[in-house]
Amino acid sequence: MKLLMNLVYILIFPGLLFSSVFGLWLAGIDRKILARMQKRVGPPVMQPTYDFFKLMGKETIIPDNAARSTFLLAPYIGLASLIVTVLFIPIAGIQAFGGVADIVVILYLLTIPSLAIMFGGSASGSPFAGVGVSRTMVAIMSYELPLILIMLAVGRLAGRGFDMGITFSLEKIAQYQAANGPNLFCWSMIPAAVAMLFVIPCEVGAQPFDVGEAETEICEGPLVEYSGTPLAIFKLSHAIKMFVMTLLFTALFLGGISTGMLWLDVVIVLGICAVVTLVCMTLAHAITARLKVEQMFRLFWTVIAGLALLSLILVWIGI
Amino acid sequence: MIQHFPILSIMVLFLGAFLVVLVGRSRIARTAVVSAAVLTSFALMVALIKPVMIDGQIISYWMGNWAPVSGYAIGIGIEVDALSLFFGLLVSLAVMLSGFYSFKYITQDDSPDLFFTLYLMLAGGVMGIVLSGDLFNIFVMLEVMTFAAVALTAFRSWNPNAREAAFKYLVVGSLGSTFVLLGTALVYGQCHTLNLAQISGLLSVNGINPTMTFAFALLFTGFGVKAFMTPFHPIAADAHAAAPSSVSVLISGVFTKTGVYGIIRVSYFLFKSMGMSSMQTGLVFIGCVSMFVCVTMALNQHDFKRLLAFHSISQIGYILTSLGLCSAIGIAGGLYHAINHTLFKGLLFLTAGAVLYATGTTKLEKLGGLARRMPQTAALFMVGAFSISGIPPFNGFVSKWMIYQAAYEKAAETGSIGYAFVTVIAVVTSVLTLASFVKVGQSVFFGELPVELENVKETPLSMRIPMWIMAALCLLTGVLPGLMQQYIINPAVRATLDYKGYIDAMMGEGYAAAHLADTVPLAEAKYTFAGAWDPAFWLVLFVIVLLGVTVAMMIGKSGRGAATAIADDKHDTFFGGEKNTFSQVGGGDLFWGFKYNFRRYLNVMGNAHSGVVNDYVTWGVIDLALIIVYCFIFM
Amino acid sequence: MMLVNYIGAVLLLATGFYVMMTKENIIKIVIGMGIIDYGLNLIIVSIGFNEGGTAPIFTMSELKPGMYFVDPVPQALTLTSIVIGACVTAMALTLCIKLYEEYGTLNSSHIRRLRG
Amino acid sequence: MIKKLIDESMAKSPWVFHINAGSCNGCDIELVAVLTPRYDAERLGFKLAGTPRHADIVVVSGPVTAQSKDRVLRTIAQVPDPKVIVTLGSCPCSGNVFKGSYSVVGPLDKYVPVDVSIAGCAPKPEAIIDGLALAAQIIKEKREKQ
Repeated sequence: MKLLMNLVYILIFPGLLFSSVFGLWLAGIDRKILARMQKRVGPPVMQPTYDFFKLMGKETIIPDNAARSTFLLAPYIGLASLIVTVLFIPIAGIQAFGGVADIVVILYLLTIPSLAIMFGGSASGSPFAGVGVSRTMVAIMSYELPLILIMLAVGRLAGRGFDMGITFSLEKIAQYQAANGPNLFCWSMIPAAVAMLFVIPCEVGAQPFDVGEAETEICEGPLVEYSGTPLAIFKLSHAIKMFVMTLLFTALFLGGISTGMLWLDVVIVLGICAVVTLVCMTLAHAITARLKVEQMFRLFWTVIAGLALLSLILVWIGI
Repeated sequence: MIQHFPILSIMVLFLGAFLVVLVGRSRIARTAVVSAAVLTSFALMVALIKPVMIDGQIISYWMGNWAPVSGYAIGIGIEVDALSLFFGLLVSLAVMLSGFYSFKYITQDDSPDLFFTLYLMLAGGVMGIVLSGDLFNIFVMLEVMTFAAVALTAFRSWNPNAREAAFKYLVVGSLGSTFVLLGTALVYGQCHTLNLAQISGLLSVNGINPTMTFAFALLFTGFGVKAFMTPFHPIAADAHAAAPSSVSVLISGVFTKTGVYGIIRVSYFLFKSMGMSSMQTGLVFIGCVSMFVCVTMALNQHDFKRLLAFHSISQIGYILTSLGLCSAIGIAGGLYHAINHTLFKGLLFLTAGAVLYATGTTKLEKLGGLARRMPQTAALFMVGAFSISGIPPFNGFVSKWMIYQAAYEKAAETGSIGYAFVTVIAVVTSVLTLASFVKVGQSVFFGELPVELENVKETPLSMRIPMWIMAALCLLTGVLPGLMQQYIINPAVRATLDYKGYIDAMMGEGYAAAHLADTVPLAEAKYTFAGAWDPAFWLVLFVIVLLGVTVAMMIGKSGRGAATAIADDKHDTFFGGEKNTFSQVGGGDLFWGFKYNFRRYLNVMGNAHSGVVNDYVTWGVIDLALIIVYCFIFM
Repeated sequence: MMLVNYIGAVLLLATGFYVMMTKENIIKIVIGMGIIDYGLNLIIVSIGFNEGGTAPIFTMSELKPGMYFVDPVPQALTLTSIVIGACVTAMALTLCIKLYEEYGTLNSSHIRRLRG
Repeated sequence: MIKKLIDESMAKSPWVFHINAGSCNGCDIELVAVLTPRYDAERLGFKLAGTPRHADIVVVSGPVTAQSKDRVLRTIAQVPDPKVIVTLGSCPCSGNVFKGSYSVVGPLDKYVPVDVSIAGCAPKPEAIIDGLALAAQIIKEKREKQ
């Protein structure tokens, strides 16, 4: 029975099926609302789904100077680690594998999809991919500093509620929020939340931080040689990443909202995810142009890390 | 019977060293002697796991049966507690695997018999240090080890950099030995004994006077030189890059560990200075500086092995930091990282050696696309790279995670936000580590294959087997942290924090109680994780998900769009429509966005590593002076 | 009496460090290393010296409390240290010769291929 | 079922890779105009792809010049199957005013089978959208035949 339950968790909710569907839907409304912001009709909400299935039906070309096994294996590893990440983040109290969740684990799990893109691109042997790999790595370096500061701040805030002083456990963070209200309504957390809103598009690789996959400059960077099913999986991973990152935002800052009805809670969480996507990705995409890679790095290590640091200091002195 | 094992495991290496000179001309005899020596040494260490690690026995052995007379140690003692055995196991494992690798690897050089003599001398010296219970004996073994390492650095006569690296190494290394000897002399002047156990007892009775503060600073800095902590790191980079790869494994995985071992013994056991928060801050500071400076230096390198060398010290920085935290979980994380560092850094150096063996160069600019010619080496490199960057489920993740948690718990415990920044620096260093291995992956194993390397072949099987063993150990230590902690780490942590048994075993029952009565324990040898982490579970989950994803994707494929790789226009790399010409992106061209923002810092650091040996000596002396001043103010 | 020894030793050490830090000729650096060794040996021997003590030649049974003799251990240490020092010097000079063959100079500021 | 889904999706998500084979830029501007808010081809799922590996439809504009011929053909070869080739404007289908020039080796259908030709100098955006929609249907048919 437990095994069956676990399989349901892994394959259906909140694992593979649910996160794929919801992630693609999130990507769809992102495109739709972006179009509406630009006074266009825009593609149907199902568009990313169509794209995904279309790519599944295309031929897979492996360039002759690619390292075959890495090239083909990378997308699957990236997708699998994203799904595992979803299983660790609590959704309205439902945590598929509770007790194993830990923000450091999630921090490292989140780098694996990017690593998969980098090593896959690098294995394709294209110079465009080489440039893309370099830029993607700089993007990871950029957001990692603010992200760890944010996580430490949240860990301290929630940990103080328990006797340990700090906590790294998402479960504990969720419990703390259930008891004391969402973290976002705590003054000291607001800078961290703002910083997190910048980290999300950078991690996902969305405008204005999509330096690694800039299709107009470097032909989609690491993805340049991918076609067919592997590309479809990368596109799916991209969509799921949006879901994971917004879900992480919800878990860190807006958790613990409870109405008593489970399905309503889930819907609220998903709604929050959609709103966060709108704010930090669609709106940003509509009003900004792509940053240069060194500007992005500077922005993250000064302004955004500064915001997160402010939050950490405020938490530390107990505001 | 069992108390003879430690001395045997040292002597068998030295014996092998002398035998190799006699019979080493023939390849078979050489292989047999060296294998026998390293295997015996390793087997003896493994045989000690049960009594020492699990039963908690402490083995003491007086050379020539010179037992203490009326409470004074006069002979040379060999003593093995869990901490010594921990390092002994590490050393003998690395020596064994790297030795097997060398049999084939060293055939490119002349006089392999002399190589193995020096190799076994180095190994014996290191074993001598970690198992010895006598301060002067440690110094002698330190010198044996340093000389063997210097000679091995200069061994590759065809490498133009080898002699220069060896000379710098000798000068700065002997500086370190000088510090250790002076410290030993001062300790002897105070305590009139050289036995570690007795010194520890007497020092806590006599208290720390200014001479002893001075001696502490000297010993600390001396062992710091052996661990290549920050101001001494340039020589490490030179030496690693010039030495044959199997020796680099020893220098980075084993030689530096003696420095770490020395620092643990000096500051936890002899002087018990780690209880002071100022000393903790000092060691953590040194660790953080080592970590960050070396990782940024590594990002700037153009040579595979030199890059690995800088990373080696960066990882030593992690170990020093976590030891400086002086909490049980910190020490556990540090020791765990010590094992992991030996394994993954050994693996990476061996892959670098394989690349050198196959292509004849380690310059990042001249390599590329080797994954198509050496697929196994590329896979092994990726295991090593993921381990060192702490990607789960490999071993680096577990130890780094323990270190983050230790640092942050320390911050919560002391209320000082500074330790929170230690966590931040550690995480950022980890990311930069990942970055430089992405750079190596892109420049060496992926990208395009230069025309000159078309005929490169995979390395021979005898070189791949040790690498696969190391890779398997990287995964195993990452997946089974529970077992590792129970049988290896926790006994060593307990031995670090509770040294009374060590003193009693050496000086007779009741000596510790009489001398250490009023010593407060440094920390409690218990720890819990703030979260839970079960890598085996995670791995299973990951595999299930991976299978599920693959199956789901395969359903839609239904035989169409078969994956093919043929050399024609269609399967050529997209090049904006042009015919594909060789254009490898790699080496120094990567991470421009990072380098541009850090350009001033990187310029300053690049100029500071001037390559002039006088500068390095000056840094060393200034560092010693600073440490002395710090100790006098805060100790 | 012993103070002179210690002062001398510290002077030797300081001279050695000074030479190693400032002299660019690598032979001089090796000499500096030698001078440091001498200073160290002087310190160790001085630590063991008891003025007016007898030579430490006894069997275990002849030892009695209150006997006054020179501590033998530091002398043994000094011997070892001298041997090691000689080895260091020999090895360093070998490397100097090899470096001279390769670079054609003994100036340490020109022997810096490995930098940055 | 998945096969049907894939076949249906083929027509709904055509990604376009645009090659300029010596065009005067007139058609190129019109192609971009198709993606602007006024005409908004994205509602049919059109997207400009950055690399031929991602594309379903190759749009070639300009009379194929001697210099560009090899590049155009190589790029077309690099598009994964099923693919549709569309000529944009009069130049690639007839040579237009450049016909007979020493440097023009077109039209394109001498070298590769062209599926849709959108004529006009330059064609109106409405015509381009119509042509691309036709191409999307053709790609679905190709997929079903495969």
